Amino acid sequence: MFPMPLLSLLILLPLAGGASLAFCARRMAACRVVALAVSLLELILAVSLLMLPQTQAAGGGHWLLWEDHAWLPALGMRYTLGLDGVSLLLVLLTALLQVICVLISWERITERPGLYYFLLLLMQTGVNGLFLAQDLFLFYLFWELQIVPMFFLVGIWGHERRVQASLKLVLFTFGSSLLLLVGILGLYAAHGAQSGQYTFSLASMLAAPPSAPVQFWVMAAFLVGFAVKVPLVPLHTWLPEAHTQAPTAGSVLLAGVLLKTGAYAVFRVALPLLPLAAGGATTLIMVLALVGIFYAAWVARAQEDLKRLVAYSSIAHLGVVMLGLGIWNLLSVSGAVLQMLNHGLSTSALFILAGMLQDRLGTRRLVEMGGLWKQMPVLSAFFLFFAMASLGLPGLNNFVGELLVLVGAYQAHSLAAAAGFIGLAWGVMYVLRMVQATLFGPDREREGLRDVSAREALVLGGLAILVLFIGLHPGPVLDLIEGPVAAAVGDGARLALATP
Amino acid sequence: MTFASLIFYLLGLVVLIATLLAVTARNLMHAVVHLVISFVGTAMLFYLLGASLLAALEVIVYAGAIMVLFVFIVMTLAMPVSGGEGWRYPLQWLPAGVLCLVLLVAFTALLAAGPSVAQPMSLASASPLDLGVYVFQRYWLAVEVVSFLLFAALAGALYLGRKSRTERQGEGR
Amino acid sequence: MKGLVLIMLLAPLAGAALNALAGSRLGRNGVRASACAAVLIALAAAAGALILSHGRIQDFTLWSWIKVGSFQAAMDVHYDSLAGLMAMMVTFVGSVIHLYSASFMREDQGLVRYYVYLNLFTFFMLVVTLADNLAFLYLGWEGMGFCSYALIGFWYGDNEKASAGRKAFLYTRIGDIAFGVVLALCFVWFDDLTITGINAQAAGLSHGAALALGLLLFWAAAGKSAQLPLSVWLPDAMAGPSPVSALIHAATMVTAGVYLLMRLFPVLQASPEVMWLLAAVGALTALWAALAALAQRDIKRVLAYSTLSQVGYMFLAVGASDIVAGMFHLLSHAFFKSLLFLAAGCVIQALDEEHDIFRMGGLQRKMPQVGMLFFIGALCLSAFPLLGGFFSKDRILLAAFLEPGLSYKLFWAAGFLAALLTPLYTFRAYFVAFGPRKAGSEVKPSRGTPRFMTAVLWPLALLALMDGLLNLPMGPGKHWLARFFSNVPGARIELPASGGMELAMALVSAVGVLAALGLAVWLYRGRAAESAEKGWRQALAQALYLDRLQLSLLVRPYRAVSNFLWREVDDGGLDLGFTTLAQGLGIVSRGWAAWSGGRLTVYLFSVLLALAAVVVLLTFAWFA
Amino acid sequence: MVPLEHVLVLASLLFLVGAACVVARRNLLMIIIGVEVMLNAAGLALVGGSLYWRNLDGQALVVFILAVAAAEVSVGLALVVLAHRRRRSLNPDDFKMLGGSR
Amino acid sequence: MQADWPILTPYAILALAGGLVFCLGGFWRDRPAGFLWWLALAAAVASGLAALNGPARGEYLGLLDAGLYGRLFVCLIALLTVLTLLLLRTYASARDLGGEVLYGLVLLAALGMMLAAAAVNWLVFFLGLQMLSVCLYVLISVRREADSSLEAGLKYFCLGATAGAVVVFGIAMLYAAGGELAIGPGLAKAMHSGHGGLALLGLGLVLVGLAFKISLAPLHVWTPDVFQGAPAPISGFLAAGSKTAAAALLIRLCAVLPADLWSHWMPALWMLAALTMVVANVSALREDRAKRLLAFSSAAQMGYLVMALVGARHGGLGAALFFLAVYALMDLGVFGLLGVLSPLRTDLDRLRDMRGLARAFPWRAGLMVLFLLSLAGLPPTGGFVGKIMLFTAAISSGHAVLAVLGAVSAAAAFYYYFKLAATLYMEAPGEDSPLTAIPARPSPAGGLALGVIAAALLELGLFPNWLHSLATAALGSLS
Repeated sequence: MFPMPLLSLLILLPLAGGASLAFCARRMAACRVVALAVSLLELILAVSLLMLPQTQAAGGGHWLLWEDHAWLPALGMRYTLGLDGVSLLLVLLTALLQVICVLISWERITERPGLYYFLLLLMQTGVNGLFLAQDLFLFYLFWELQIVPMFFLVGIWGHERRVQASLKLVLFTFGSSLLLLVGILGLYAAHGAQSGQYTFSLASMLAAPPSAPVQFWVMAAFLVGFAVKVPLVPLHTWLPEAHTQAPTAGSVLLAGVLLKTGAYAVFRVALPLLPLAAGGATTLIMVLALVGIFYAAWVARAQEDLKRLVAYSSIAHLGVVMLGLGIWNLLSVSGAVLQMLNHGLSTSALFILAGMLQDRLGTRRLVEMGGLWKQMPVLSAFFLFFAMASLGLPGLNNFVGELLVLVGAYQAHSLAAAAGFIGLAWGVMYVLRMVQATLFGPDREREGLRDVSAREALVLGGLAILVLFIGLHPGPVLDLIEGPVAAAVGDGARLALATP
Repeated sequence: MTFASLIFYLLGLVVLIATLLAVTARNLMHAVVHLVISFVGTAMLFYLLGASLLAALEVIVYAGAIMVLFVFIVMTLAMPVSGGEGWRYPLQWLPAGVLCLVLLVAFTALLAAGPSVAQPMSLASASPLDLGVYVFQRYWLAVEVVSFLLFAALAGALYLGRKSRTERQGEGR
Repeated sequence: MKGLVLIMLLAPLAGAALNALAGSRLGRNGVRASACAAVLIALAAAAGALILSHGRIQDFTLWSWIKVGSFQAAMDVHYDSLAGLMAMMVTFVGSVIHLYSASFMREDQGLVRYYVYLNLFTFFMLVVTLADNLAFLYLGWEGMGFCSYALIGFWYGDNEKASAGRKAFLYTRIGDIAFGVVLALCFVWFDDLTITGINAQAAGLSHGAALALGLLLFWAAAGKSAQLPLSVWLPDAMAGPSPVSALIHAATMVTAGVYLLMRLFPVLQASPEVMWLLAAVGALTALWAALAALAQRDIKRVLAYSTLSQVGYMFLAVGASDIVAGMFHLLSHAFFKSLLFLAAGCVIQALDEEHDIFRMGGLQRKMPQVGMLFFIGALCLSAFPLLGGFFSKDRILLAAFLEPGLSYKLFWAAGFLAALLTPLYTFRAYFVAFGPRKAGSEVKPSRGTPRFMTAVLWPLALLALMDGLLNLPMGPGKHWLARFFSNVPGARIELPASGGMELAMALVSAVGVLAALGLAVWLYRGRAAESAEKGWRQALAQALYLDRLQLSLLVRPYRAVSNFLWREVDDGGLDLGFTTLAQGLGIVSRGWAAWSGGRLTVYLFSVLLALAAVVVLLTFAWFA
Repeated sequence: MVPLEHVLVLASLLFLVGAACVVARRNLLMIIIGVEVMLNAAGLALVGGSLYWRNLDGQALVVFILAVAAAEVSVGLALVVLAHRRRRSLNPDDFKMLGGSR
Repeated sequence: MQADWPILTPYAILALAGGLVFCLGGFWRDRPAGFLWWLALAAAVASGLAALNGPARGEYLGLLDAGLYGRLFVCLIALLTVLTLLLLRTYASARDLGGEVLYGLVLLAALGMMLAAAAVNWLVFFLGLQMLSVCLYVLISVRREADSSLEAGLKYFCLGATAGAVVVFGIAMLYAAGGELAIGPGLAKAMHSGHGGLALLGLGLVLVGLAFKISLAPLHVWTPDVFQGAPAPISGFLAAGSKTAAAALLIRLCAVLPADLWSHWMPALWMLAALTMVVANVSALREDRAKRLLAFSSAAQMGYLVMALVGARHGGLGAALFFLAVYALMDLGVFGLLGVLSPLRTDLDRLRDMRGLARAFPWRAGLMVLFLLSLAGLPPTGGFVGKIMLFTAAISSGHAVLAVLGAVSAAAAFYYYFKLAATLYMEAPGEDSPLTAIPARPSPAGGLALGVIAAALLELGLFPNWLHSLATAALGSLS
C-alpha cells in the first residue's frame, strides 16, 4: 500500500486543474497549455500505476490499490476506491484520450476556452471515479457526475442541431440512471433487510446476494440503466444524434469513455451482484447485442453523414463487447474488456479523422467528399488504416478482441458465435463504403486542403502505434486484466448461465 | 330532550338558515345583515355552551367590528350591490354544493365513529374571570404574539392603503 | 533455419515499412531498389531454406501472440516441403514481378504506395505459406485480402476500379467468415490451433464434425480461390495493374485456397462428402470458366477466366485426393499464367490501356519478343504435350478418373472437356491479338516496351516450359516431386494405375489438345472481328449471368434492407416513437399547466377538491 | 343537553356552508365572508369541545381566533380595496394577468 | 420565569426588532440610509445566534419546543431570513420597496415561521401560521404599483385565509377529539378516548392546510402565480421559509403520531406525494417563464419530501429534515439569483430573456447551473444527497411504486432544468433581450448571500454527515 492516496489523486487532479483554469478563463493559449499539462500529468500518474505490485487488499479481489473512508455512516455510504487491472486499463484509456482531446481541440476551440477545458477535465474526474468506485453509492454519484459536462460540451461547442442533441442525451442518460438509482436502492434495502447491515459496499453485497425476485427486479432496473449508456439497440437513438452534433473531442470522449462506463457497469455491478438473475440477463444481453451488431452495421451502411456512420459503427462494436459480456466466460470477457480499449482507440481515431475532414471540407456529407487521397495522402492513409482496424483486420487491435469474444462464444453458445462471425462480415460493407466514399473516386478540385499538421500527425501516429501494438502483442494488456476477469468470471461460475 | 337542548336545536337552525341566506344573498348588504344575525345566534349558542365571555366577544368583534368594517368597505367602494355575479349564479353553486355534500357525509361518518354518541353533555359555565385569568396565565406568550400579529396587520394594511409614490405623483399631475 | 524463415518473412515486411515511412524521401529509384531487394532477399532465404532442409519437417515458434487461459494463438511455423516449395514459388514469381513492375510502373504517381502494398502482400502470402497456427495463417490470409483490395483499386480515381476492389474484398471476406468459424471450432474441439496438431487429431473426428470442418474449409478456400459460387469477383479484379493480376490473381493468392486445403488435407480426407464436393465444384468451375473465357473480348478477362478454370483443376485434384497433382499444377500454373499476364501487361501498356483483343492484331510482328513469350505461355496453358502444363493436368484427370464411382467419371469428363476448350480460348486470344491481319486492320503500338520488362520474363518462360520435368510420369527422375512431398500428410507418390492406362490417358488428352489446337488455328487465325454478342455468345460473355444473378439476389436486397432499416425503423420508427412520446407528454403538460392558469376561482375550487379527496380517502382508510 | 357530536355536526354544516360560499361566489368580499363563516364554525366546535372536556383551552383558542380573524380581515380588505381601485372589479376571475401569459 | 428568557430570546429579539423597525420607520424620518436594514439584519443574526447557543430544555410551558428540533428550525429560519435580507438589500433600495414595512414584515414573518416550526401546541402553531401568512400577504404585494404583485398578494390572501380556516377547523376537531391543544398528548389522548375518527378528520383538515402551504398537488395551483407575481427575493423567502415552517410541523406530526392513527393517515400522504411529483413536474415541462417553472419545481421538491415522509418509520424523517434544509437553501438561492439578475423594471422571467446570459455573466450563470443541478438532484450538490436519502427512505419502507413514480417524474424534470441551463449557455440573445438592463455586477450583499448558499450546497453535497446526524439527533429529541 502507498501512504499517498493515489486513487483520490487520480480523481481530484483533473478537477483541481480544471478549477485552476478559472484564473485564465478567457485566454485560450494559457487554458490549453494548463489543460495539456494537467492531462499529461494525469497520464503519467496513470502509467506509473502500472508498476504497482499485485496486492491483496481489503474487499478481496485482485486489488492493486484500495482506499476506504467513512462518508455517511448512518446510511452505510462509504468513500471506497479500488483499483484492479480492468479499472486501471480504463483509467489509462481515459487519460490517454484526455491528452488527445486537448491536442485536437488545440486550435479549434476559440470561444470560452476556460469553460471548455474545465468541462473536459471535470468529465475525466467523473469517469475516473466511476471506474474506481467500490461503493455503489459512490459509483452512482460519479455515474451522474460524468454526464453533466458532456451536456455542455455537446450543447455549447456542437454543430447545427446541438441543443436538441444535448437535451436528448441528458434525457436518455439521466432518465435511465434514475431507474438505476431505484434498482441500487432496492438492492440496498433488500440486502440490508437480509443481512441486518445496511451498506452500499460492493464487496459485502457480493458476499450476500438477495433473494431471487428482488434480484429480478433490480436486474431489470440495472439493465435499463446500463443499456441506454452502452447503448444497446433499441435504446440507442440518442447516441448517433449526440455523436453527430458533438465537437470532435466530445465525440471522442463519448465514444472512447462514456459508452465504456455502461459496459463496465454491467461487468462490475450488474452481473456479479445478481447471480440468480444473471442467467436471464446474459441471454437477453446476448440477443440484444447480436441484434445490435447486425442492425447497427446495416443502418450504418445507409448513412450519408460520416460522423453518423461512425456513430452507428461504434454501436455495432459495442455490440461485440456486450456479446462478450453476455457469454460471460474467461475468453469472451477478456475479449470484451480488451475490446473496450480497442474501440476506444480505433473509433476515437475515426471520429478525430471525421472531425478533421469536417474542418477542412466544411461538410460531413459523404456525397460531398471523395477523391481525397490525392490531396491528403497522409490523412487518407491514416483513415484507411483505422478503417481497417475497425473492420477487424488481423494484426490490428480489434481483431484480437473480436477473436477472443467469438471463440469464447463458441465454448458457450455456438449459434450466437456463428451469428457473431457473420456480423463481422456485415461490418465490412459500411467500412468499405465509407472508405470509398471519402478517399476514392475522381478527385474534385478543392483549394487549400492541407494535409495533417505535425500535431495531428502526432495524435494519429500515436493511436496507430497503439493499435498495431495491441494487434501484434496484446500480451501485456491481457495479463493486466486476466486476474480480475478470472475472478469475476470465477464467481460468475455461480451464475445460472444459459449454456445449452 | 331537555329545554336547553331544545333551545340549542332551535338556535342551530336559526344560525344555519341565517348563514345560508347570508352566503347566497346576491346583495352584499343583505348578506352582511344575515351574517350579523347568524353571528348573534352563534353568540347565543356560545352562551348556551357555557362560554359567556366568548358570547360577548363574538357579538362585539364579529357582529360588531368586522361586520361594520364590511359595511364600511361596501359603502366606500360604492360597488354594484350584486357583486359581479351574472346569470350563471345558480350554476356556480353546483360543483361546490356537490363536493360539500360529499364532505358532509364523510364528516358525519367520522364524527359518529366516536364512543360518546347520544350521551349528552351536562351544562357548565366558565365565568369570564376564569377564562381571562386562564388565558393570561397559560397563554400569555400567545397574547404577546397576537399583539404583534395585530401590529403587523395594522402596519401592512396601512402600507397597502397608503398610495405609493408613483401613484401620488400621478395624482399630483 | 529459423533465421532463414525470419529473414524470408521480415525482408518484405521491412521493405514495406521502409517505403511506407520514408518512401517519399527515398526517391523513385530508391523505392524500386529497396522493394525489389527485399523480395530478392526473401527469395534467397527461401532457396537457402529449401536446400538446408532436405525433406525434414521443421516446426518452431516465432512469437507468442495471443494467450488467454488455454487459448494460444502463437506465430509458429510449420516448414515441410510443401511449404518450402510454395515459398520458393512465391518468392520467385514475386521477385520477377517486382522487377517487372520497376519498369512497368515507371511513370505512375503512386509508385511508393504500389511497392508498399506489393511488399506487404509478399509478406502476407509467405505467412500463409509457412504458418502453422491457424490464427497466424488467418493473419496472412486477411492481409492478402486487404492488399488485393488496395491493389485492385490502385487507380482509385476511377470509381469502377475502386468498386472492383471492394467487391473482391467483400467476397473473400465472406469466405473468411468460414475460416474464422473453423478457427473457433478447432479450438473448441481440439484445444489446439496448429495445423500439425489438427492433422494429427483429424482421424479421431466424428463424421459430423469432419463434415462441418470440411465444408467450412471448402467455403473459405472457395472464397479466396474464387471457385463457384464465390467466383464472380476475380474477373472484375482485373481492374488492377497487370503485374498485380499476375502475382495476386494468378500465381499466388488465388491458389492460397487450394494450398490451405492441401495443408489441412487430413481433415478433408476424414469426410468423403467433402472430397466429392471439392471435386464436383472444381470440375464445374473448370468447365464453366473455360466456357466463359471463350467469349471474352478483354484479354485480361480471358486470362482471368482461364485462371478460374485452372484453379478448378486444382480443386478437382484435391477432391480426387491427389494433392501432389494439385501442387504440381499449382506450380506450373503459377509460372505460365503470370507469364501470360505480364506479357499481356506489356501489350496493354504499349497500346495505352487497350484491353480489347479485337482492337489489337498483328502484334506478333510489332512486338515479337512479347508475342513469343505470350505464345509460350499459351502453349503451356493449353497443356501442349510434353510442356509443363501437360503433365500436371494429365495427372489430375487421371486421378479423377481413377476415383471410384460414376460421379468422378463425370467430373473427369467435365475436366477433359475443359481441357479441350482451353486451347480454343487461349489461342483465340493469341491469334486475334497477335496473329497476322490483312494490312490496315493492324494496330501500331503507340509506345515502345522497355527491353528490361521483357528480359525479366524469360526465366519465367523457361520455367513454364521446363517444369514438366519436376514430376515426369516415367523415365529418370520419375515422380521426383511426389517423392519430395513424401513428408506431407496424405500425399500419394504414384496413382494406382497401370502404366498402360497412364499412357492411354496421356495419349488421349494429347490428341485432344492437338485437335483443339488445330480447331483454334482454323477458327481464329486472321480473325479481325466477332459477330455481335448475343445468344449463347452473350451468355458466355456474361459468364452465364452468375454475376447478375448474385447482384439481384444478394446485393440489391441487402441495400434495400439497409435503407429500410435506416429510414423506416431507426429514424422513422424508434426515434419517432420517442419523439411522439415526448410530444404527448408536452400536451399533457400544457393541460395541467392550464390548471394553474390564473383563475382564482379554479384555485379555490381545487382547495375544496383537495379537502374532499383527503377527507374521503381518510374516511375509507378509517372504516376499511 | 345535547351530545358533543351534534354540536360538531352543526359546526361542520356551518363550516361547509362557508366553504361552499368561498368556492361558489364570484365576489372577493363574499369570499372573505365565507372565510369568516368557516372560522366561526371552528369557534363553535371549540366551544363545544371545551364543554365536553371540561377545560378552557378551547375557549382560549376561540379568543385568539377572533383576534386573528380581525387582523386577517383588515389586511384582506385593504388588499381588496387596492385591487378594486385598480380594476374597478371584485370578480376574482378578472385578476388573470398572471398565468394568463399562455 | 427568569430562567425562561434564554429560551424566548430568539423570538423576543425578532419581535422587538420588528416593532422597532416599524416605529423608527414611522417616526424617525431623517434616519441614515439603510439603517433599518442593518437593524433587521442584526436582529436576524442575533436571534439565530441566540437560538444556536440557547439552553436545550424540552418544552416551554407546553407551548414551544426548546429542544434540539425546535432550535434547529429556529436557526435554519434565522439563516434564511438573514440571506433574504442580504438578497433584498439592493433589490429593495433600487426599487424603493416598502421601506420600513418591508424589513419589519420580513422579521415578523420570520417570527411567525419560527413559532409555527417550534410549536408543540396547536394554538401557538395557529398563531405562528397566521402571523407568517398575514405578513406574507403584504410582502407579496409589497410592490403596490405593480398589478402583478398586487394580484399575487390577493390570490395568496384568498387561498391562505381559506386554508387557514380549514386548519383551524381541523384543530377544533382535534381538540374535540383529545381535549388538549398540546399536539402530541392530544393525539395520544384522542386515541385512548376512542375519538380516533374525529382525530383523523382533524388530521386530514390540518394536512390540507399544510398541503396548501407547501403546495402539494392539487393545492400547488397557486404557486406559479404567486411566485411569478411576488418580487423575486420574496418569492424565495416564501418558497423557503413558509414551506420550511409548515413542513416542520408535518414532520413533527409524522414523528409523534400514534402508530394506529399513522397507519390510517399515511395513505393521504402517499396520494399527495404521488400526485404532486407527477403533476408538478409534468406541468413545468412546457413552461416558458422561469419563475413559474421554478415554482412548479419547488412544488415537485415538496412532493419528494412527502414521499420520504411516507417512509417515516424507516429513517424517512431524518432524510426529510436534511432535504428540507437543502431545499430551502437552493430555492432561496435560485430565486435570489433571479432577483440579482433582474433589471429594474420587472423581474427577469421569460426564458427568452435569459438567452446568452452565460456569456455576459459567467459567474452568476455558473451559480444558476449549480442551483439547477442541486434542484435536479445531481452531484456534487446537497440536492443529490438529499434526494438519494429520500428515495432510500421510500424504498426501504417498501414503497417501491411511489419511488418509481418519483424517479420517472424526476426524469421528466431533467428536461426543464436542463432546458433552463441550455437557454443560459447555448442560445444567442435575442434583439429584445434585457441584457443591457441587468446590473453588470451583483450587489455585494446579494453576491455574499449567493456565495454562502452555493458554498453550503457544495458542502452538504460533499460532507453531508454532520447535518444528517444532527437531524437524526433532533428527531430523537422529539419522542
